[in-house]
Amino acid sequence: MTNTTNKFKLSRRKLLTGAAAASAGAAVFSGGTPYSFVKGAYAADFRNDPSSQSFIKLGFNVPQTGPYADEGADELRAYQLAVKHLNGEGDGGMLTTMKPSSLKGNGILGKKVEYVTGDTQTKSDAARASAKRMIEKEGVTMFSGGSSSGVAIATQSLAQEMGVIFMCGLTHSNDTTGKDKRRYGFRHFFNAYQSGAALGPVLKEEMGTDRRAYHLTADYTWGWTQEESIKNTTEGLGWETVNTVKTPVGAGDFSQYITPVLNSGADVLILNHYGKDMINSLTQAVQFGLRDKQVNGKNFEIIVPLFSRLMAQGAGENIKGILGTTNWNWALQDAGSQAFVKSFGQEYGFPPSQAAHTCYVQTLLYANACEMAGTFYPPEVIKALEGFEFDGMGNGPTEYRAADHQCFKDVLVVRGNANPSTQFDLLEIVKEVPRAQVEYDPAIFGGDLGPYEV
Amino acid sequence: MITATPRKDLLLMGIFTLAVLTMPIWLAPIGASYPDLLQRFAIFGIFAIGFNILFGLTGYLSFGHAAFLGVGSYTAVWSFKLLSMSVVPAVIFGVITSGLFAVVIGYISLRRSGIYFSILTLAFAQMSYNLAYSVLTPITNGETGLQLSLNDPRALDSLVGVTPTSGIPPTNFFGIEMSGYSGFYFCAILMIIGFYISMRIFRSPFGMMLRAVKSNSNRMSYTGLNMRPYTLTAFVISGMYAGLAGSLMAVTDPLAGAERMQWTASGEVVLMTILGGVGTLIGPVIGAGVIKYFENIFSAINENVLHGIFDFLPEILQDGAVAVLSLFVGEGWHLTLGMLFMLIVVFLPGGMVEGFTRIYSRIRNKNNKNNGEAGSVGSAEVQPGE
Amino acid sequence: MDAFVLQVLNGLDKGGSYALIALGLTLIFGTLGVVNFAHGALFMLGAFCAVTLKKILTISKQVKDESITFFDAFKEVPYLELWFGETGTAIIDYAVPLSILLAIPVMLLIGLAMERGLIRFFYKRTHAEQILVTFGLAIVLQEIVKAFFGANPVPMPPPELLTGSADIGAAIGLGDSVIYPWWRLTYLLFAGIIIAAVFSFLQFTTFGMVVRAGMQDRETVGLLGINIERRFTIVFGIAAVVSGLAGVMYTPIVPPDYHLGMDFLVLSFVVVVVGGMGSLGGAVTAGFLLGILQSFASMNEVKEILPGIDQIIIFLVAVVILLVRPRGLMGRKGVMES
Amino acid sequence: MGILEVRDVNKSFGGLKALNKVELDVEEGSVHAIIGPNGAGKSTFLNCLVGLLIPDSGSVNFNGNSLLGIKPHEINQAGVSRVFQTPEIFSDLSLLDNVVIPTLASRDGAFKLNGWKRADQDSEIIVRAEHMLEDVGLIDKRNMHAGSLSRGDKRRLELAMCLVQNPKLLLLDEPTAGMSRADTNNTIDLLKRIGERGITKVIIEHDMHVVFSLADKVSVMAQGTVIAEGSPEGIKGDPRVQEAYLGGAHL
Repeated sequence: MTNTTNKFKLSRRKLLTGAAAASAGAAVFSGGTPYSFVKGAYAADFRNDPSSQSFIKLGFNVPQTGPYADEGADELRAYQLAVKHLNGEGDGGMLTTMKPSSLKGNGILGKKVEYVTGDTQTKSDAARASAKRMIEKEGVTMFSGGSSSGVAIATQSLAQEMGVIFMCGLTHSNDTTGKDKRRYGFRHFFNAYQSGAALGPVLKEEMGTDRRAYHLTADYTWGWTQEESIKNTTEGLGWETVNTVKTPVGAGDFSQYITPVLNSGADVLILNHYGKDMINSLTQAVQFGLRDKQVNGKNFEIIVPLFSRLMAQGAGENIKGILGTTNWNWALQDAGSQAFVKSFGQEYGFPPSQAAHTCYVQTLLYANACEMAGTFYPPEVIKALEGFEFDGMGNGPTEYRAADHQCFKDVLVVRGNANPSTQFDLLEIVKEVPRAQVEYDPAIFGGDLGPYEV
Repeated sequence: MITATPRKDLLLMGIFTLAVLTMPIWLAPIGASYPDLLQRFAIFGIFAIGFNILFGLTGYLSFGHAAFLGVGSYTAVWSFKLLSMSVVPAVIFGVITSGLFAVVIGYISLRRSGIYFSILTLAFAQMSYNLAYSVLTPITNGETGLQLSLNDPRALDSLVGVTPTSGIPPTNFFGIEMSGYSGFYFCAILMIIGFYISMRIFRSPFGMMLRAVKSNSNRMSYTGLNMRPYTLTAFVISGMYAGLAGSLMAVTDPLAGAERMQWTASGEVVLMTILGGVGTLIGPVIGAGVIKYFENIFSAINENVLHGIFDFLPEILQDGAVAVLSLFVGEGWHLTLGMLFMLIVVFLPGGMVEGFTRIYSRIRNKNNKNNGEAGSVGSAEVQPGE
Repeated sequence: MDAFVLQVLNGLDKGGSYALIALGLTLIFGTLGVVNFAHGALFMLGAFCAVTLKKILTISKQVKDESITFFDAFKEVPYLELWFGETGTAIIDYAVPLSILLAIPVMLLIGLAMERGLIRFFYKRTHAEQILVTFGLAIVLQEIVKAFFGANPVPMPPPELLTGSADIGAAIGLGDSVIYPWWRLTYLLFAGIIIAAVFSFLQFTTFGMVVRAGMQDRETVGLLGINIERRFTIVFGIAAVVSGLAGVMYTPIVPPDYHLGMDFLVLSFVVVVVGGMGSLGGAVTAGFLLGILQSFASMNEVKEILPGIDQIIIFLVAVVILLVRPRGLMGRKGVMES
Repeated sequence: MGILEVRDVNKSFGGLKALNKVELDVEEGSVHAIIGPNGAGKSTFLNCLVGLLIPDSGSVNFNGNSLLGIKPHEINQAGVSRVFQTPEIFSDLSLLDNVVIPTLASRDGAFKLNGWKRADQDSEIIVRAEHMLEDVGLIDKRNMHAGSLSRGDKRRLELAMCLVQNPKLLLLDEPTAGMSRADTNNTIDLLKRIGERGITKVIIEHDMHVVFSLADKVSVMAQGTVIAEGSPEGIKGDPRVQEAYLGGAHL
């Protein structure tokens, strides 16, 4: 239940004189004990400090309603599995393969891991409300989750204000660790820039350097950053960009945007859509016979820069042969992936999605950072995560870059499987693009991480 | 129904004030006593009170009030960015801007009545939402939402020499930080004021005219009353309430997102009002509280929690109970909400307030001759069928 | 020119779907006077009739893939294919059109059950209460669907025969880029047939005449000793079937998910109101008008001049029409104005 | 010079000529009845007077000012009130509120933003309204929903709502239609009492008993035009009236 000592903890900013009186009034009204105003006695006093209790609470904030509810459910499964493994239950999953690892399987710093869940509804407001409940009411020391960039950025800035670490779930926009990066936010997932950089060489190999590309882009921030990243890559290959067209989010029927592609002279269609938009636009583009077309003497191609298993399931047959990138795939053969797929598969009866993977890894990474820092005090945990290099988590050698809190690792270029042997075999791996090819200078996106102490 | 008298109103006002200010205490047992949710209760209470002035009194059902909420939020955040982190200009500008929007949208929409009016307001709100999400991104920051940044000018603050030491400064009311409980009390006091104003309007000749619009607009014009300015005033007042609620959302959490303007957000305030009791003073506040409670608390109950609750049962029963109940909580909270809507409207057509009234009159019982009586406090008012 | 022709086709196609959804909604409005927020849910349920039939037809013999050890992965062969070979494959292939046969009785039953079980108690209630109860119902229905089918869209390919595109350009002497998917043409044809069927039913049958009279003046018809209530129940059933069929046929264009109904709800109300409350002709006209305008507003040439116009065109047109024509394109005085 | 002067008013609906060169003069303080068979255009004529319909041509002058083209509420503010054939009242509100609203309208005009004072503490208004309710015998039911009144009571309430405004001209559209004999007589008494206040009245009526009890002057309409005019006695014997009314039979 609610921990009363945390209830009245205000942020660590200096209180102005008026504040104390008013807050004291509040405390009297609410019948609480006002002693928690005496703070700052020692440096490591921070919000939701679990040191006085035998457990540590984590908050998992995922979409449970709305279009990404299935993705959210899969993320939640991964979190639950991670908690199990951290507490030393089950087969340990990636705890056994992570290198270097300070995790002992006895919780975090000896405290049993507990968790609370919440519904982001894939809306910034709802996500922040849910996160605030976790922080203010449930007393979580870290929270994680999300299935869209808008939500990730909104909750990440909340994390900074509240002084509670946020480990991003699925978010692909450059802004998350670029323009809107925060000291208290960390992203393991890859981003649009990396998608573009990884696709580049494969596109060159498969389609050559003389192509004319047409972009359909979801008309919001993530769509724009992806369009920009992919465009930079393809133009670098020598491709011409015929047109970039913004489409309303949730348009449902994209026919009015697809028909102009037919006589635009383009021979590649790039769909900067995600989720339902992508399922619909791809399904309809294929229906319009784009895949069967010959333009400029070449086969017309469609590219979906960001793939996910759920999108592949929703698009069905239409995904076959379509190129894209993904953060991780269950069919990877490295030890970490195998260990994770094994324990997830045995627990739930099917393989994990990339969203589940990133959420699982994020939870372990946070726990490990606490162990390394020897404290839950956020600034120390953040410092332990910054620049942390690790391996055995399914993506090869990986680094949490200190400058922008973005993970750098290999990126998978995948293709919709033409002849899936089972119901899970939807994507085949075309290439594991090495990390060196997707690295970039953090300065290109600007942004400011902000202070350690808040 | 009890006829309203100044004394009874004073009593109601007193009880309401006391109940709102002690919310942190009496909401604790049901797990709703934490600042963010309390703030939301107050903010959406204001939104619903204002909406009820339009819908409850005039019967004009606006499906676009979320637009004013959004405008209020954006204005407040811009005020924080450009002028000052003080909430005073933010709230004032938020209310004024949304009021101006309401004048324009109301002036056009009120040329039509009934469902045509509803669709006009819906259309305006959806246009605002769609544009805010996409082409207006320079003003609204689109999907991500408008946020504060360290480099904001904050002209007034720097004029008086306040410069942030580290990080983005907090929103404040003459130095009192507007997060946590102080934020709640700020919103709560504004809600109490808003409630009081609404009560004055309900009891005033103006409020009576608005009821007349709802009851019979024909008779109204043949009685020599010009309906348009009455409805427009009500529309603008309720738009300003929405703007106030919107700016308070930014005050307690300085971020403004476009989804606040979506039709579902407009629909939510309609549902709050109907759920609590259309045209009653207190109903909308209760409706807002119930819906926000479901959204924040029911959605957070997972199987783990359920197992904890039914710990005392033998394992088989426990699993059974958890399996059944988990359909209605956590990711199933929408289902519970949908069923609640249906149950309320089937069994308590006047909303939850009617339920309380029924219980109350059952307790008082015996003197049951009040059938045809109409109080000035709108009871379950029945609109003509068509 | 090619682009123009294509956008006209797109507009007609969209218009067809808008008109079909609005048709059922305006029937309910016009006859029963009920603001039905569960109408989108009927569309969605129709789509899931198709999903259900497909699931039934593809019940499969599962052969475990032994190479995967951590969980059960199956190679699936539908029993229909095992038993009937090519014929079985063909039946599965035609799952979407076949589900029309399933959707008609199922949607009729759902419609009748909804009207008898819930809606009829709300004829005399306020619009606000109608909205609350039907909105609640819509949420419950979609949550039930979500519980069975998940939140992710379900792919529903059209039959093999109708997957490709028709080369319209060659047929009418335009360039080779004027192609249009067979399924969308089918949908347009289908929409035309359904609209014609509903109109002729109301125009040429006695039942239809009574219903139309009831739409004009319910009391008078009631006074004639005709049991209008029972007929209205049937009208609700018909409206449910029309929306359901629209949903079935739409699945190959937009893979359905549980939220499909809500996505169409606002749009269908706008179409109905622009057309004029309770006017069937108005709903159809408005559907096609908005469809075509939306298509043209999305053209790059238009968007360059007016950025974002495709985002708001439908609502903008709605506002303009309602201001110029107070009761929509073909609305009558007095319907839904109190 | 009458308080109401109607000159050459024409109104057509499609091909149908509803009003044809209607002329009417109403003397100040008089009770002027308009009778005529169904479909004679009486109600259409009344609708033209209150702004519900706009005549195709002609003029309607009230106290020397034209009533054409101005809005219903402005016509009322000019001093014209109307009782409808089916009572138009505020069914959701109490009887007292029903009367308070027109009282406020006559004191405060077409629009006044009076949102702060309590309506029930405005003693001037309340006294006026209660007095009026007393006049029509409804004071005991002052807190009832107007919608739950009997038909006769609704008519009396509507009458009260018009009278409380002290109109200069009161238009009554079949004020006793569908009433029992006793109710009709009550209403006649009530209208006679009002007569003492000197309010000019135009009454459309079928019931000759009512007409002859109240009217100072009678106009007879048939097929959209005024065919005869005169004192009640004079009209009784007019053969044109009998022709129009009963196809020649005697009244």
